[in-house]
Amino acid sequence: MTPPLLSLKDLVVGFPTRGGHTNVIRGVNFDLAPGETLGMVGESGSGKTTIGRAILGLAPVRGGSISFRGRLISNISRAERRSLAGDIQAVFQDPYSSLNPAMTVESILVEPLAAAGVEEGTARVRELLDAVGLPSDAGSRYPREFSGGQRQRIAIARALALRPSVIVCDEPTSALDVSTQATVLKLFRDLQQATGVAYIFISHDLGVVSNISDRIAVLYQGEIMEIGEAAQVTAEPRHPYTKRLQLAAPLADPRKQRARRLQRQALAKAG
Amino acid sequence: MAAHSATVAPVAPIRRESTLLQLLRNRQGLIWLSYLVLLVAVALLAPTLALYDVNVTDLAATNAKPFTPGHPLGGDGAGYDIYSRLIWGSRQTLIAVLIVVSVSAAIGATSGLVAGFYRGIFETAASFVSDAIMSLPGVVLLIALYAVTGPNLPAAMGVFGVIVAPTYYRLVRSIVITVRKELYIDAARVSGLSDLRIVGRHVLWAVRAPIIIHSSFIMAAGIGIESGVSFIGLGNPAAASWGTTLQRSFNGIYNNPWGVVWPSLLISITILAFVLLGNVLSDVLQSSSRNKVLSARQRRSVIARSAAVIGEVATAEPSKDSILSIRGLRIGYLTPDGEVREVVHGVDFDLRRGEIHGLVGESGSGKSQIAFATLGILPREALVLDGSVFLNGEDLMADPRKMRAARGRRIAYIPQEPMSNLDPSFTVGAQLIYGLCAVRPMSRPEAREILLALLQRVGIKDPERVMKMYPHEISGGMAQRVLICGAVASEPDIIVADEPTTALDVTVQAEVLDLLRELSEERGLAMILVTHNLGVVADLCHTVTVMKDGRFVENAGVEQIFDSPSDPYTVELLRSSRSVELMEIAS
Amino acid sequence: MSSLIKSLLRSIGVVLVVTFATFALMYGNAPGIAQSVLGLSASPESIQQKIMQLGLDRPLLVQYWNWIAGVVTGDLGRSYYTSESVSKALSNRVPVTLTLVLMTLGLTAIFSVLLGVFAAVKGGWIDRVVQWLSVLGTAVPGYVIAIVLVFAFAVMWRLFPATGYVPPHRNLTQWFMSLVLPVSALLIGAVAGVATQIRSAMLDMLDRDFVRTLRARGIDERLVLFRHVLRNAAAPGLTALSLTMIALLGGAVFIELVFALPGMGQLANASAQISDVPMVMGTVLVTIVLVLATNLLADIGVALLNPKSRS
Amino acid sequence: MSIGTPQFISRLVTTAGVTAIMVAGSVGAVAGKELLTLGATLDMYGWNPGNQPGYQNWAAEAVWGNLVKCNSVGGLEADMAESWEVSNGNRTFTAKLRPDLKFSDGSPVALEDVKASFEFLTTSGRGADYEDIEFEMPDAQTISLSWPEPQPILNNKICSANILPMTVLAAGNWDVPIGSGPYVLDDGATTTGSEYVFKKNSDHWNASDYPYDNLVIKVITADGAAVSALTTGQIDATLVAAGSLETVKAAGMEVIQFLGQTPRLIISDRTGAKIPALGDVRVRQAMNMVFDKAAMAEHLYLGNAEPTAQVYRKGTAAHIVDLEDPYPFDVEKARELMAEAGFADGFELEFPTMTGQNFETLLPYVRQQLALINIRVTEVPLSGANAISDLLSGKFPVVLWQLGNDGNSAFQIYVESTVDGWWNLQHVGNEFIDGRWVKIATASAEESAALQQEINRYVVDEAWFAPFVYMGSTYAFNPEKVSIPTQSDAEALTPKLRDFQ
Repeated sequence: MTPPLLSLKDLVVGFPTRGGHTNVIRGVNFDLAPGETLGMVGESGSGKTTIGRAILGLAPVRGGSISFRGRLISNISRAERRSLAGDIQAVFQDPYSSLNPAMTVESILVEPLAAAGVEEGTARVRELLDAVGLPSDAGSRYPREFSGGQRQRIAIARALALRPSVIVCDEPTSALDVSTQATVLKLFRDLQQATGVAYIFISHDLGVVSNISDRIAVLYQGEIMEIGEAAQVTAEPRHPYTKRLQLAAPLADPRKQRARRLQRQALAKAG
Repeated sequence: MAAHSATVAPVAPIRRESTLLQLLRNRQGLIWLSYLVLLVAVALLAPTLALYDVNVTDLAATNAKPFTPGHPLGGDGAGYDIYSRLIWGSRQTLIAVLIVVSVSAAIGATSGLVAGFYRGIFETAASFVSDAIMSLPGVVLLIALYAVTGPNLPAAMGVFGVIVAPTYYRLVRSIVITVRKELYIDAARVSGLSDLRIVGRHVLWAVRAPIIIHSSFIMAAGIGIESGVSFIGLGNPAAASWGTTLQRSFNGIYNNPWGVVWPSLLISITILAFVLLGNVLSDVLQSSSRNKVLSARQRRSVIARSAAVIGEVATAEPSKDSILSIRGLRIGYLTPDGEVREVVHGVDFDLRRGEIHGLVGESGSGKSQIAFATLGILPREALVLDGSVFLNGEDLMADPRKMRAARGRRIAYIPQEPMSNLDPSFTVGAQLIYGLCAVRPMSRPEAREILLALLQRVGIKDPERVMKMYPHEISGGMAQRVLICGAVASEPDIIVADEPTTALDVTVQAEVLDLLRELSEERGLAMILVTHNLGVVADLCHTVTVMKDGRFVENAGVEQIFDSPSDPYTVELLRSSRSVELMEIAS
Repeated sequence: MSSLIKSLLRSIGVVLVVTFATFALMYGNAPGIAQSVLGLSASPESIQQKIMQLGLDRPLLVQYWNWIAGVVTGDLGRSYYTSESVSKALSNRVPVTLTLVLMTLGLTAIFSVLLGVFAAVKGGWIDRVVQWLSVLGTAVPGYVIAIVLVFAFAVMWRLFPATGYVPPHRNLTQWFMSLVLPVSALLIGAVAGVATQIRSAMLDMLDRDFVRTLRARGIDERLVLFRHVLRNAAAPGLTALSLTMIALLGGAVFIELVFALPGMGQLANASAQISDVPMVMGTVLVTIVLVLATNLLADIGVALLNPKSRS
Repeated sequence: MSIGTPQFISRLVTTAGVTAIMVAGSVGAVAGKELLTLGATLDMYGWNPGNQPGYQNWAAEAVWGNLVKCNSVGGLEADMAESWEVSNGNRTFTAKLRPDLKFSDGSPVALEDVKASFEFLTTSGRGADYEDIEFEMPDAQTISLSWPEPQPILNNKICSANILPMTVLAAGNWDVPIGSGPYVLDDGATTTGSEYVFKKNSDHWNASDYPYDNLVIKVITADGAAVSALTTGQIDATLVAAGSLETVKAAGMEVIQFLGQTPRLIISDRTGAKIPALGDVRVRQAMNMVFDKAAMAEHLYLGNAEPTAQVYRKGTAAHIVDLEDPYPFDVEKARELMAEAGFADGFELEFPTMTGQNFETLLPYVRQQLALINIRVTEVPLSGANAISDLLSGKFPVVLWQLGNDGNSAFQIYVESTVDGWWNLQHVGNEFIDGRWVKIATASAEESAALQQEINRYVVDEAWFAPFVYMGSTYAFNPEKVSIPTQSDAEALTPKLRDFQ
């Protein structure tokens, strides 16, 4: 077995509140292998986004550890964190607020390159635009000239710029229309095939997560209920919460959905 | 964004002009900018423009009336030429304004930037100082300062700059705090940018426009205070300024009443120029805060204009067996250029008693607009260009009184975002009881009884307690149940539900869908269900209409749509939707 | 409750910082002050004697401490020049300024709400008129408005007295008449500012989802407006009013000078010009306390209006 | 009290600087002799008896009595003393108090109170004038005050002392005035800073000379306001600005034109210590020749002024009736003089200014004219606590000021020209002046007048000043309400309270 790329041990994340701290992540453990996609699914308040932010160094780790290739990266200095930019990247939920509206696409893409002192610049920008399926003249335009799906492609291109080994994707498709969502998910898969990048893919939608993940972790109130192979978690959930989650997701087929609904109602009555 | 399709904002046309160009394109902007440029030119060219040197007096011109030869605006009590003194005075005015604006912006904006970006102890300290300065009686302080430094305009203006610096501090700090939460700042962090670069590239950009706008108002205030300070005698009597000119003329007002007119006008117009320029700037640089409501006359003329373009459309009769019929509905919005952008292009729609009708489409398809139009609650800037909404054969669109009578009584509404749809200032019980009494004549205790039962029915365990709670104290799922309760309490025939489960977690969504189905069956409620989620449609609806770009592309029974969609767009939607669906579950 | 105590402590901190800063600013110049007090013909010996008598020879901190100790026991000291007790002088002046400011504030509240609500709801030409009035009101300085008012109503048409102040206990009508023009001069700018804020708060609230839902529920438009929209716009309105109150305290200085009202602003100006430190400190103290009390009241008011801060 | 200009005092007391325009408060005055309502253009100075300017201070006249009062030309009139005598070569003043005088708190006036009142003044601004006095009280009604040296301005010193009970003086509480004047303050009806209300003291020895039962003093600082208040009957009399003369006359008011001031350059650096050029009399004379005094009187003072070549008021002992202006307006001549003296290139001067001193009218012209002989003037505004000490410090070689011309011209000589005078800014002694000053101290009236005129001629010849005009205040009153048959003010600024009939 290959050594894990990313390893979370007993992770605790908390935020200061009036008169103390509230821990929103309470002892989370998992490993991420190179080239793997780990889906993280949960409802609002489950802490899925916080885990992603903790990995990115944007949320305070109060206990446990996060290590990248064996190196401890929780609670490191800003300067050290900057050196990780080439390894760990992110795609955020809202493609409207994650791109600075005042910058051209090219300068958005060059920014991480410049910060890392990479020289290739414009050539790399064209390469990236090509990789995410945007026209090469997109570089001179502003984010507001693109649709939601196209913006998310720009955000993905930015994440790819430094050729990272992990990308934390925080609900990257939930702000998109269904048809766009499908194509963006396909892009994620294609890029993984091409570059071998690993994803931590965070979503509230079990369907979306199952579509892209190798493994899935189900979160509930800051703890992992269940973690396992995608097929197993979605098809044969072991934890009752996963089952509830799964049965609650409606199917785009009236007959099958009726069946699922009855199943769910039966489960609810039994529980 | 599918989740926020509720209001369709007109898409801003893509413009890449510089701010200056946009400013010049605006008539007001052009006028006031030219005025200020002129003013600067006057100050610079004072030696050429003034008729006399700054200290020249002419005893023969003491208290001269305006338009005296050689003294176009007259003379003051010492024989100064008022016109020349005002020209010379513009220099001091501009210098004063520059001092105020640079001191206050430098102190306020910098500290606001640091406080907002790093927060922590610096913010606490800076905010305390800012509050303290804001509590200072500014004018009194200037007066106290006068006692120490004497008439020293740069010092007074510098101190005034410090006094107004907190306005910059507050502005910049609050913007930076908001910007800091923007995802592009997180993205920049993740991209490995240093704080300095983040501030330089991202934060500064975000505060630039507000600072420029605010500076315009501060400059206006600066002129007011410079003249005011001179006017009450705290200025430098040795220098020519508008305020001292006003003071001199005012002292001699009985001898030459016209003397006060010129400095008063000049001061007022210049302040006006800065204020209006600030308004124009904020229109150009920020989304306008202008009231978008059209007057009845404007509305009529726009609709007439659009009707002329479309031509006469034959209005169909309402369908006989429908409880609700929509005919030829066209909805549009006025773009900033004064054009009408149509978002719903003449749709027909029928709803039978007890039917749950899904209205499906992606963002911007116009589905929510139809829902709002049915209830007559379109945003105030929306224009109903044409069409009818028939309730039992009566056209609600044609008669606002009938629409009001039907709304909330015959047709009820369930919104998308449960939390923002309850009035935060009233308890759940208060607004439910109040709302019910408003549409169904009954006493408050009666309404209370009905609502308690109904809350229980929609799945709220402890209705007595929930009634006493404020909206912010309950969860989203509970809030949606409260809203459903409010909608059905008036015993309507039709419910218009606009993405009622989109904001909810998937497990809550399932329960709410169950509730809606049960209520519809129990009460024979017809329902228009607006949604982007085909799974929700499959779960709840009897019939489905698919929308794209303001038009209906397909309309059929639910099984037909899912089994054999006829329109390629429907096919595409289904395919995308099913690609992310969970497979069958082995139980 | 604890937040109330916190803001009280904070306020006391502000009072100390500001009064000390003012005190330090005016400190020094002991011989100058003594000379000013005694007049042109003062001899060096009498100046020295005066310095000792006024305690001007003591270090800054000692003088400040004495002042603070006096304040705590309710003794604000006496004028260097007239030996008048500062509290007595203030008790004459403060009511004048407060009457002026509070009367303006009350009228501002009424007019701003009317204009702001009307402009936001009706739109069209009324909105434009209100906006133009606001711009003009903000642009034309109070003292210029005062001059215009005095000219038109006092000098030309002689409808109102242009100057002087009649205490209400002397003659109620004359008291009222003597305040008409000063209040008007202050009012125009204040209404201009607050009406705009109320207008935009109303517009903001009118765009809120819950307003649409209330309408959809069939509730009468007027009730939606007055019971819900106005109720929610009340908090920003209150904040705007409290800021206006502070601005009015400053603006009153100019207006008192133009209309020769024997208020606090005039006292502050006169005392500052001759470095009558106890008087200046008295006026500064009262002004800050008024400002802080306004802020505190506004905070409490906003908290009462906002159910979130109640729980 | 002193030779300073009234405005000078005013800016210490009121918010000077802004002159606003207003109409009156609307209390209707009752006709007849019930009520006298006077407008004051500045607030009074509080109730410290040692700190009372003479200018517009009817409040002080109302509440306090003096041993004797000074008249307009420095003579004495009876007050609390029914008779008096100056003896011992102007060293001793002996007064006989009226019987049965009472203070407003009911206590009888005793000689000890008089003594305490004079002793109290040693702590005041003029403390030096009252030091080393020996008091003698030969009987219960008689008190004599003796100075070790002859006192040339004895009258002024005696009549400046307000008489208060010694207990009040010892307590030092000035909240409510206690005195033996013709009126008593109605503290309850008074609003400090705005309106002072007095009731007649019917026990006053001279009650019949103060015909009004009530006296109200309204502080109306702005000229426009004062004018309107007068013309609309809110007040019976007030000072008005020269510019408002026609307005008040048109409204049927009568006007008394006081010429109590002589605006001038005070060229005090006559030894050339700071600016050598000023040590040359030709330069000082040249500075006298660049001003068109007639035009100044006509335009800057709107005709309410008379050109003059001397600083002493008409009718005073020092005034020379037939003095011809030795320095007529002649810029060419002035330039020649400057060139002769070797200062054709002129020099720099700093003029101290204060608000409320009418500099805004005077200075522009003065600066412009001095520039014609290359004397370049910069304005140095003074303010705050140090203003007066700066002004009097002697660091300004030339000062432009609107100085009063006292009815007691000896007093004016003392203040302006003797070595101790505070307007002799450099305090440089001069044999000619100081020698004559010693003689004046013990001289008879005629001898004194001759000596004073010699001094006058000397300072004109030596060009110690550059006087422009006689000017002063314009006092307007409503002839239907009051008459003002006499003028008692030594400073010639306003009528005194006893002048209102």
